[in-house]
Amino acid sequence: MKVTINGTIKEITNISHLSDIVTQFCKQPKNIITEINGQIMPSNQWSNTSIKDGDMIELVAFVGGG
Amino acid sequence: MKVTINGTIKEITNISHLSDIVTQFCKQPKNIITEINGQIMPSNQWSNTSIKDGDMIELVAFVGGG
Amino acid sequence: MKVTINGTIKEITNISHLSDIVTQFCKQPKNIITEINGQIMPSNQWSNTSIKDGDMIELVAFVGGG
Amino acid sequence: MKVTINGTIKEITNISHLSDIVTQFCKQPKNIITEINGQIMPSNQWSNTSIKDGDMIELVAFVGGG
Amino acid sequence: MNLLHLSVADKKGSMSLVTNKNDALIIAGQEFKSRFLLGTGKFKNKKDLADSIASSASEIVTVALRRIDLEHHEDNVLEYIPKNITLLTNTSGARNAQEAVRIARLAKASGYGNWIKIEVINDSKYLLPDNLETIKATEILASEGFVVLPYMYPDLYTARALVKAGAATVMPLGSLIGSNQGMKTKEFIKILIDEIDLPIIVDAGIGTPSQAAEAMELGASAVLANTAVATAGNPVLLAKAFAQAVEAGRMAYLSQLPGQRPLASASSPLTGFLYSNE
Amino acid sequence: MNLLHLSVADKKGSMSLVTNKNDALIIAGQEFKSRFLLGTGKFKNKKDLADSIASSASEIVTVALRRIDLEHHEDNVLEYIPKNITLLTNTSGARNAQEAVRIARLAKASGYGNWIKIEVINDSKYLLPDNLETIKATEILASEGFVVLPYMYPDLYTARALVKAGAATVMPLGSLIGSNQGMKTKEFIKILIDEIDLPIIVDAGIGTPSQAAEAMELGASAVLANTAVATAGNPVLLAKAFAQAVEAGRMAYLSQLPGQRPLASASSPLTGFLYSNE
Amino acid sequence: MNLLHLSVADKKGSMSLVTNKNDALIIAGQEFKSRFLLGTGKFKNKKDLADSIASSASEIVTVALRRIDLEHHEDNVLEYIPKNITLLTNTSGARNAQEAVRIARLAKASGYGNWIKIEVINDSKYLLPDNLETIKATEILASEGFVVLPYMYPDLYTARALVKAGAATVMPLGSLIGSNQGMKTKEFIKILIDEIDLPIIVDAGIGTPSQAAEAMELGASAVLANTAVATAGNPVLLAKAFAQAVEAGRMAYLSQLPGQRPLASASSPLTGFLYSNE
Amino acid sequence: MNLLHLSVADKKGSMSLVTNKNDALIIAGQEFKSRFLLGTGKFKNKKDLADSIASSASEIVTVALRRIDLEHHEDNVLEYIPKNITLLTNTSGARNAQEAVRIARLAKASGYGNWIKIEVINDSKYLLPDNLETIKATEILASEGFVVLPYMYPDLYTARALVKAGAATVMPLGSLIGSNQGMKTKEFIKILIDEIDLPIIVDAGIGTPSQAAEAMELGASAVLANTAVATAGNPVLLAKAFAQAVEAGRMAYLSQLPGQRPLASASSPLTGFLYSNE
Repeated sequence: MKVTINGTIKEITNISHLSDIVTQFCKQPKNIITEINGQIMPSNQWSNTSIKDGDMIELVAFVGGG
Repeated sequence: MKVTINGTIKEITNISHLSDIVTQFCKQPKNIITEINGQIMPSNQWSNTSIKDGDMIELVAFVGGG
Repeated sequence: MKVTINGTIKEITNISHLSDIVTQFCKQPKNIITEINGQIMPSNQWSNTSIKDGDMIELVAFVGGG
Repeated sequence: MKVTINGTIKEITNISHLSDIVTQFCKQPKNIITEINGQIMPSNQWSNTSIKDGDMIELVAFVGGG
Repeated sequence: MNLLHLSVADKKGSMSLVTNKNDALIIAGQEFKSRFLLGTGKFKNKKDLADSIASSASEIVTVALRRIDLEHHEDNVLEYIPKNITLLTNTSGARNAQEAVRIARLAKASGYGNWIKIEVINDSKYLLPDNLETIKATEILASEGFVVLPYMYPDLYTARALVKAGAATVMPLGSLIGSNQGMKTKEFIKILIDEIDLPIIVDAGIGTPSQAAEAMELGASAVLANTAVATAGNPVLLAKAFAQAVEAGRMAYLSQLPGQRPLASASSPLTGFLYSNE
Repeated sequence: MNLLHLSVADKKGSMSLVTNKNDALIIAGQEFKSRFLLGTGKFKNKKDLADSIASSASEIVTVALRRIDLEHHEDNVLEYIPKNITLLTNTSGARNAQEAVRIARLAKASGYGNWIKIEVINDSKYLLPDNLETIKATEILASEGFVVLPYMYPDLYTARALVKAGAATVMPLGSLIGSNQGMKTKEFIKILIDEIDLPIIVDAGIGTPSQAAEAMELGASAVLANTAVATAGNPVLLAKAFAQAVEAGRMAYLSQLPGQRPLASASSPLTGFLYSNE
Repeated sequence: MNLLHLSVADKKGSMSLVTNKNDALIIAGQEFKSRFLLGTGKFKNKKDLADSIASSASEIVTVALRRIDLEHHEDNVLEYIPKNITLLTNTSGARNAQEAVRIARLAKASGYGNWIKIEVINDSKYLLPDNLETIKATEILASEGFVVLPYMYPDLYTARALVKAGAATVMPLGSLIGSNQGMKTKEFIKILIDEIDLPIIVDAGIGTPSQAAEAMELGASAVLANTAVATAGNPVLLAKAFAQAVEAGRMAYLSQLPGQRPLASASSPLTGFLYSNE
Repeated sequence: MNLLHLSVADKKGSMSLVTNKNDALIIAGQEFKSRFLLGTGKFKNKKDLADSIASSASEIVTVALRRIDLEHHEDNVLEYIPKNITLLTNTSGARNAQEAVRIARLAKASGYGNWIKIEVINDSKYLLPDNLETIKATEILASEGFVVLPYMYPDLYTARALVKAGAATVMPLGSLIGSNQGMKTKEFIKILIDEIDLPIIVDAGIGTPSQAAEAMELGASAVLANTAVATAGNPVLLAKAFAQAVEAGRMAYLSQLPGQRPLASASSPLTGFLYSNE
């Protein structure tokens, strides 16, 4: 299955829900914010949000800024 | 007949056209610009523009400005 | 006897020493500094410094300054 | 004969007067000003000013300046 | 001795200069003791950042949002910011109102992002804020319940529009971001201070504590700095210096500074000493 | 956390910026924590003066000498100055070196006056110090054992002569006395800071805490203010503000402020967010 | 000797600084020798105005429109302006785009008013231009064939919008109208000069010839002044001074001024003279 | 129309601002039309120098003296300076009064050197003039019949001493030589203009025509520039620009410039138009 994560196409396996994406791709998963197909997805919904081929996923975090 | 000239109501007599207004009210008639009832009226039309009771007339001139 | 105190000629009576001048003329005698005839006179010398007619005396104090 | 010209010791030959020094050492002799042994020497005196061993000569010119 | 009680004058002419008991900075109903906001970008390391937040005693710090790097581990900036501090997420990266709104909503989804510094920049050379898009974003986000602090180019009409749009403060730039040039817009920030009934927070270009103090003396409600602190030799010490200068500038404002005078005026008495009888 | 330990650079290039453990100001071998000197002239009342000395935490305050008024009672200014404070008597009123020397000796006779701020002014309009007479007075008084702090017009050659004459500090004017215009002589004070191996104390014309902080950021060792404080609406609060701003400026200097930049430079990351694939 | 031929550099990096043979100012295809625009308001008498137009050699002068006074005779300002001069009618009095458009159309009806300086001011205290309404008015009037010179607050995004709207020039304010404070907006006018492909004419607040020259040295295409000239002791002489300073500033710009340097640099040779052998 | 005849005010309050028929600059009894003095150092080639003298119409130019180079041919600078121009030889290289006197006497021996610009510099980093030595040299040379124009650091007492020593003008520095920073000493030059009854010629640091005009507007009698002109891309054009700006600044001074105002003031009539009855 192919999905786009932060603009890059990734071939993923063993993944069924958004929570799996976060676990697998976020080296530092705390305070991560996600969008799936342009929709913001709160963290309490990750485990029941299914991933399907072609999904556009954004993984966003807080960084230093002025 | 009553008309409003530059915001002031004036009782006028012996006046039939806009050209009469200009002659009578502009102490310095050169380069005067007129509006009648919100419509700009070029000077070549003054003599065939009739004045009727209640007309709103603006008489405008160039002045120093920055 | 006449002496000059701070530029003003004063007729004085009942005065024999500089200490009397300070007592009589300084409404606030603490931290006063004196000169007599251009000579600085420390406070421990006041009581044995005689005053004579024509002496030039300066009475100086600390004030606010920047 | 050795003279010092502008701080440099020079071995000179065929030179008897200051005018010879100017001719020989100034590539551009106009408006040159000279000192000999700390004494300013006007140009009208150059031809009767003898040079002797050990003389200290300054050759000075106008340059651009602010 | 509460020195503030001695203040009597007022910028608007009617109320006390100190509008509340402890001269707190009030934004959206929330009180802050500190009037110095610290940005968290560009620090050489997170230890310096954490120590600078501590030394500055700032109560509001800005952060940004960014896509995570899928290949490398990145520190979570939030772990270096104490919980009691108000997080102010900026919308840096947004080139128009719509993008700013999207970033703000993402921030909110984290549970931390109700306070938003709107920053809409559509110019990669000068990084100037786009006032028109900033007004639009402010309007949308304020209506969604965000506390909106728009960063703007100090134009009076824009500031008025921001008030109308529901902004919680107005944040005019002092000079170009990161330029450390101070208040090149001083005359126009002064106009905002005099005319706008919201806290004015001077942001961008404040490069030294003296410049920060000057903004406060002018009547600004607070100052934000980042680049100068983060790129100093000793950021932790400079953060403290900024905070202290901001406080000093505030006190000076409240104490009613005398103005400049064209001529000299003696501070010591010049007459009556030594030579008056000569 | 001792923030000062992080400082490494140095104005002369060889030693630490902090030349002693607590970054004390050292004048004539005596250590001071405070780098803000307060003048005592022009206060509306002596209570304000006493409270301002307290709120500023100044350790050196200036006073003047004057003939007493034979007709009216005058307060003794010394009674409002705590005993642990170093009294710095100025020679205001002196029009030449000789008069300055006379005033200094009078001060010494009081038992309080070993520290002298030389102030020779022969111009009643601009109140500018006469550098040449100041050098002469410095030479005489230093040789008599006074601790001499000459107030001067910031001329490099004069400063060098003052060092040679035995001055304990050099006190260049920022702008005309009482004008509150700040450092109109900034470029030339900077030269003194860089070239003179004595504490440089900026005196005269410093009208706001931000100006005082700016002098310290430039590298001045201390700042003296009087008129601005004494004539403020709330002198006690402003005295505190000055002291705090001077401290902030000192910390900024020690933290190695980054310089000004001609162009913008982002404090938030601008790339890699949201629209890189659009 | 045509000094201009020696100029080689260029502000955009590709063309000559002088974009046409005589370095004419070109607005809407029309060439002007003079880069100084004179306003006609506030003159004490019309003779001074006429003489000032002559002494300045201005080729573009601004005028305003106003309702005539029905009770008193007023001079016709046009009689004091030579026929060969381009009349630039401002829209002063307009508080929004619609009113500005109405004034422009009235001006056009006179046969003199095809060139319009848009001035939309909705603030009676600071008289600041409303950028948003100015853009709207520019768009409408440019589409009707007017030559539109909008007066604006120097905001880069607004300037870009004005270009798009069809403006013939952009006229940023230097400082508040009539304040004579010069270019308080210098940094931001410089940005317009660098980024906008239209003549930049600095308007408002230019109070001295030296300020006008400074604007030209920065790269402005022209300068407009009114208040300073009209209210001077000798307006006729000052008008000439302004014109000459604007020319001088233009020449300086074309001659590629060297920049400022932090340190001294001798103009006379310092070595090799007199004491090298001492 | 002689515009000057309209001038009525006066810097000292009693005479006309224009103290002679054609507002000539008068030094040592000699009249000059031009108030711009050009230095001749640092030009890339002598052709540029000659053309710059011509384009500037300067009537006084400075030169220096130096030991000739025994090995290489050097151009004679005097051949590029027209005979009708007054040569002003500086004493650059002198580190004290004695050396300055020696250089002046050498210059005189050439038959060209009766006019001397005293320049005593004992500091190779900032190239600041030594005021004390300058006074001494002025005294000696004035007594020997030289026309002495001392270059000095703008200190009022020094200027007074120079008057007493017989100087023909006083030449205060604007900022460090060659720095192009303009009048960093503006406040103090103004004091000299107001207090000293000799022509004040601003020298050193004047880097742009606008800065030169500013000095003239302040009331300076003339301006000298060198580095800025000589190092410009087009020195010949810039020399002309400087001369023209100096003239403009002089006219502005004579026309009695209005001062700065803190607030806006309309130049167009704002009332009575269009909406008064709305």
